[in-house]
Amino acid sequence: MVDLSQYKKDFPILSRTVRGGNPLVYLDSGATSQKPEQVISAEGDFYRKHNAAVHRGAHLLAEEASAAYESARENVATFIGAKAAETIFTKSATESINAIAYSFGNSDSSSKFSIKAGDEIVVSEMEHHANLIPWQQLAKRTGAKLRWFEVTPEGRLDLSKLSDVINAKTKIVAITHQSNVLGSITPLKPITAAARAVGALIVLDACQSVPHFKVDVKELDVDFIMFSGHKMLGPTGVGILWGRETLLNEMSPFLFGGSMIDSVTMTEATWAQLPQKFEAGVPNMAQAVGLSAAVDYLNKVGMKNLHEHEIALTKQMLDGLSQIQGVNIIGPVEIKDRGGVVSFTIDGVHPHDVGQYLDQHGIAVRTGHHCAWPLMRKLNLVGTTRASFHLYNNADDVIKLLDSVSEVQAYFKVKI
Amino acid sequence: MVDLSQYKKDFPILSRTVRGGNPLVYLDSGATSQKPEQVISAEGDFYRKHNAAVHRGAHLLAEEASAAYESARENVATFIGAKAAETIFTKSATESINAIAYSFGNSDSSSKFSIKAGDEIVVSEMEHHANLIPWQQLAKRTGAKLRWFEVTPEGRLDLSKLSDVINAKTKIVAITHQSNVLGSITPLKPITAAARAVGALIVLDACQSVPHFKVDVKELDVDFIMFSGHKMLGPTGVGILWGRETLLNEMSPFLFGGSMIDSVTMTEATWAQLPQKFEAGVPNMAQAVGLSAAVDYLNKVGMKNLHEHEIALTKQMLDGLSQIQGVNIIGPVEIKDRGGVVSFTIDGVHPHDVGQYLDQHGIAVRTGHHCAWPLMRKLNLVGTTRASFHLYNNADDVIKLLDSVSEVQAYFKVKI
Amino acid sequence: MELDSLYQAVILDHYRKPHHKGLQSGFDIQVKHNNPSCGDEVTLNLSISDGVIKAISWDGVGCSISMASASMMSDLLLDQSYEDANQILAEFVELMQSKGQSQGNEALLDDAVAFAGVSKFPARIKCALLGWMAYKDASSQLMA
Amino acid sequence: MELDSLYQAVILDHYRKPHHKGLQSGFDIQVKHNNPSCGDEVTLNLSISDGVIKAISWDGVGCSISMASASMMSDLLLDQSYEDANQILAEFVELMQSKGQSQGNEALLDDAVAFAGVSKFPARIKCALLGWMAYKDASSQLMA
Ligand SMILES: Cc1ncc(COP(=O)(O)O)c(C=O)c1O
Ligand SMILES: Cc1ncc(COP(=O)(O)O)c(C=O)c1O
Repeated sequence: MVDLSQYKKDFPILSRTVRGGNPLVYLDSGATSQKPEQVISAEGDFYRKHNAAVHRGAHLLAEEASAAYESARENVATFIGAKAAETIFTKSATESINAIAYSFGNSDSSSKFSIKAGDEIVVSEMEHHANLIPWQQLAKRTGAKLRWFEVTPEGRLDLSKLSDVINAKTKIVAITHQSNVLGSITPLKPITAAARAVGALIVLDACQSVPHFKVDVKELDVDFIMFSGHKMLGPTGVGILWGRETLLNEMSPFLFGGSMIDSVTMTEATWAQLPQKFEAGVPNMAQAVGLSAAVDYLNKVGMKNLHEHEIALTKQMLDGLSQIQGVNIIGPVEIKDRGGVVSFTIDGVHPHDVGQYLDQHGIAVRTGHHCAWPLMRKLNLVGTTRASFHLYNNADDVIKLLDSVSEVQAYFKVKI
Repeated sequence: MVDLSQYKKDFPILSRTVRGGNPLVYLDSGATSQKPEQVISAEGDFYRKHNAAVHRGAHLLAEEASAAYESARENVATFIGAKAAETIFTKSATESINAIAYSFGNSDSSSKFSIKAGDEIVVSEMEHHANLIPWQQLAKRTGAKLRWFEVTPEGRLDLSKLSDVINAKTKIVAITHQSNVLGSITPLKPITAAARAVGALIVLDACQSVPHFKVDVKELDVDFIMFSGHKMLGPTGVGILWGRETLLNEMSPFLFGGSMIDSVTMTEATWAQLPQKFEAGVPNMAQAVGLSAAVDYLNKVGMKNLHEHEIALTKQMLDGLSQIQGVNIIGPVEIKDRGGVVSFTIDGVHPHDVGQYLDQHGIAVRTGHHCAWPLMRKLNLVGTTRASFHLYNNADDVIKLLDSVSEVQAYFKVKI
Repeated sequence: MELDSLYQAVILDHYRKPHHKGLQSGFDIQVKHNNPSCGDEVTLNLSISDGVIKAISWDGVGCSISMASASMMSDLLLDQSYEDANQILAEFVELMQSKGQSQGNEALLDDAVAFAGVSKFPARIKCALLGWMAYKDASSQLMA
Repeated sequence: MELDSLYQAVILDHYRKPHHKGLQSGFDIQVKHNNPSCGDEVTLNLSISDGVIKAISWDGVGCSISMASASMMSDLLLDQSYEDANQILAEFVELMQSKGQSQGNEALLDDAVAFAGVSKFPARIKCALLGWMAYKDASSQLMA
């Protein structure tokens, strides 16, 4: 395994102390990652040197800003194996998913993107609210029916009813690439095969995959993917919507305004070419530039190294937790098809109280339903405690968490 | 007039040189403003010290991030005389306007926000595309009719047909507070009175007003306003949607996902209280904090001082341009109800060529249709050259522009 | 440890053996409140007659703070007049907002002054208030 | 001055006295192209028969660069074979993308090598290409 310890010093926040004067052990990268100085200063430098409205000015700053913005797009596109024209800057994965759902809803009834009563939209029980509610609402607005894959007791997608769930009525299959609660990675092949067989379009929520392992849209055989910059060392306020060029060309845009037009009169407007068509208004330029710096950073570390590193930590965590009585791992215990997110519960202690105890010892985790409330209900849980990794974590962080979990039981006087 | 020259040094970009080795004379703040170091480092400090997903974590960083984000909201709300719960962070004014238009479109047919055939939506000929196309599209989706105020030859809103344009069928009046091309400030009183008389809701595009003079929503008597952070010394990637609490409470949300819910099952979701209801996903936290720093900065300068300063520069520019033969001011020549945006044309030279010449001399202006193409068509123009101010501009900038305009005529051998 | 000010023994006792937990029939009103950011839920049954809180029972899932708070609230409010209950509620809310500066009025809050420590943990204030907000909602609907 | 490399005398001449401007009737195809970021517009009428460009005329509004370029393009392409025209088009596009590194092939481009300077001003490349892209669109539709 490659040693990634040299990188931690690039993240200023990781040298601060937190509650109780403890050094910060940040195990909440599944919610948002920390940022290296390289990303922070890329954003700052844009403002200090090149800031201007892109694609609009005749002046040098506007040229420089446009070049910075478009080369950020190239860089992010290359990172996921995509073409620049297909790579749309949004504010977040949440916006990206809603954008696609609204674009479907905006389509003429004659278009192949139009959704109507009798159509079906497929999701899963492990979706994040961001990849569930937009589809619930689209179904509600159009009269389409929402269907879903269930989750097995081990925390995997239950594909046993695949041919029932994806059927001739299916128009959209919207599925997560990796569960933000269970850590399980979706086996895409059978799902995409079933969707292709019935002509359904495939939307992949890549929020928990793109930041952690190599994702190449050419290999995925899906139609749209979305992810957020802030979970991949990048700034807040920027996300990506990728879609196949042919589809994006045919689809209605989502936000209307400046820069996304070809021509405008008082009563009519026509749309610009990709990618501008999907980017209305003065864009989040500095954040796009920051995201590009994050991509540079990830490339420097190497996605393969990053993934191996996280898998090693995950294995250490799963092994350690398995050995503590009264602790239940929520999600697959096997490392196969599993990412660096480990949810668990402690008998007799509510996750929120677990989190509070850990926080007192400098360990930042997430507790609760993780924006996957239907999954919690399904698993009969009020919530979990979740530790999630990124490149700056190390074996010591895992040991600290494991030690503290044992102490939690003592502190709350749990009988084991 | 108060001397604002002390502030210019806070803007790092203003000390750089541009084309031809010339010092930068930035006269494109109508497109986007430059940022003081205080704003740039507020964003950076958030990442370096407090970054975490807001409203979601049990840990100290999440507490600090939430406090920073919510106090940014309080600060921006106070700046416009609003309540925090009514002050929604979006990515831009463009998103804010689309959000309201979609919320109307998402409403049940029984709700008072529902738009249908027979209803009318009112805009004006001087709208920016961002406050025109979303309404065109809403009209198209619902069968409502788009109506508009015309523009007088002097570049003012033509209210002579007020009682025809706003009538019993009018459901929404969406109007700009200040034209980004003409500089004219909309006389709101007659319009709001007419709209109130027929029960129409009033949407105010405050993109060009909030960054330049004191705007207090309590005094405006409108229902929604929107503006972008990047035009008011703040970061890119953040905007504001303000709406009356009672209306926002009743309206459907626009983006669906995490943090905006009250409860979620596989088939149903209910919404959180304001403002979360309208903020799906991990928000643009660092940008909200940066915008708050911009508000602090503007408060320190004083909006009254800023406005007086810009008016003085505008007057100097209008006077100077009036004295150059072959130059036409596009917009009111009177300073009354007029902001710091000056559009002009030069006989015989295309605006793009004017802009290029000015750029060669370090002067950054905007040329073209300024995302107000219908206005250009109406005025029979292919475009204008536009100079626009902010607090860091000074009388020298105006003189440089005026001198260069005369040189443009010589360079392109215009016969006067 | 700072944490001990949050998890006072009396709080953990109520968490383990909550009072008035389990919904009783024969109520005037039932309300359900939740905390969407963490998923905690409380359902509250309430009866008020002649301006006096005659019955209060609740059920729910949640952390030690939310459950213990609902438990102590029920103890405190049962048999109080609506006015006195409102005073107790106001005192508790004020204590929660005190950022660790107040000890709480023991005459009004009794054991619930143990929640003083919660006010230093902003993320937990909503937990401590969950049951109280349910009561506030239910009682103001009844007395409207 | 750097600017002089952009605004060569021959460009400004064509801008003031454009060739083939004014739409001629009797065309095989008409296309309209615009540059949405600045509002420049070109309408182009084109006739090709026996693989030769028999007629070309255009109208439009725009900056000196876009108008002069459409003017010189018309001069260059009229009476050329479709293949030769494509070669000229390709050469011009390459010149535009040369970032100031190329002088342009005068044998193919004639006076249009004056546009070499445009390639140093990224925001103006679209201007210079507007008419050419209209031609490309029109001719490839005709020859399809
Ligand atoms: C009057 C007006 N409205 C709307 C907008 C759109 O703002 P943004 O592009 O920041 O969303 C602008 C600026 O571009 C504007 O000047
Ligand atoms: C699987 C998954 N999908 C969607 C989202 C939404 O991302 P964001 O909140 O950045 O829009 C998240 C993270 O919050 C996630 O983990």
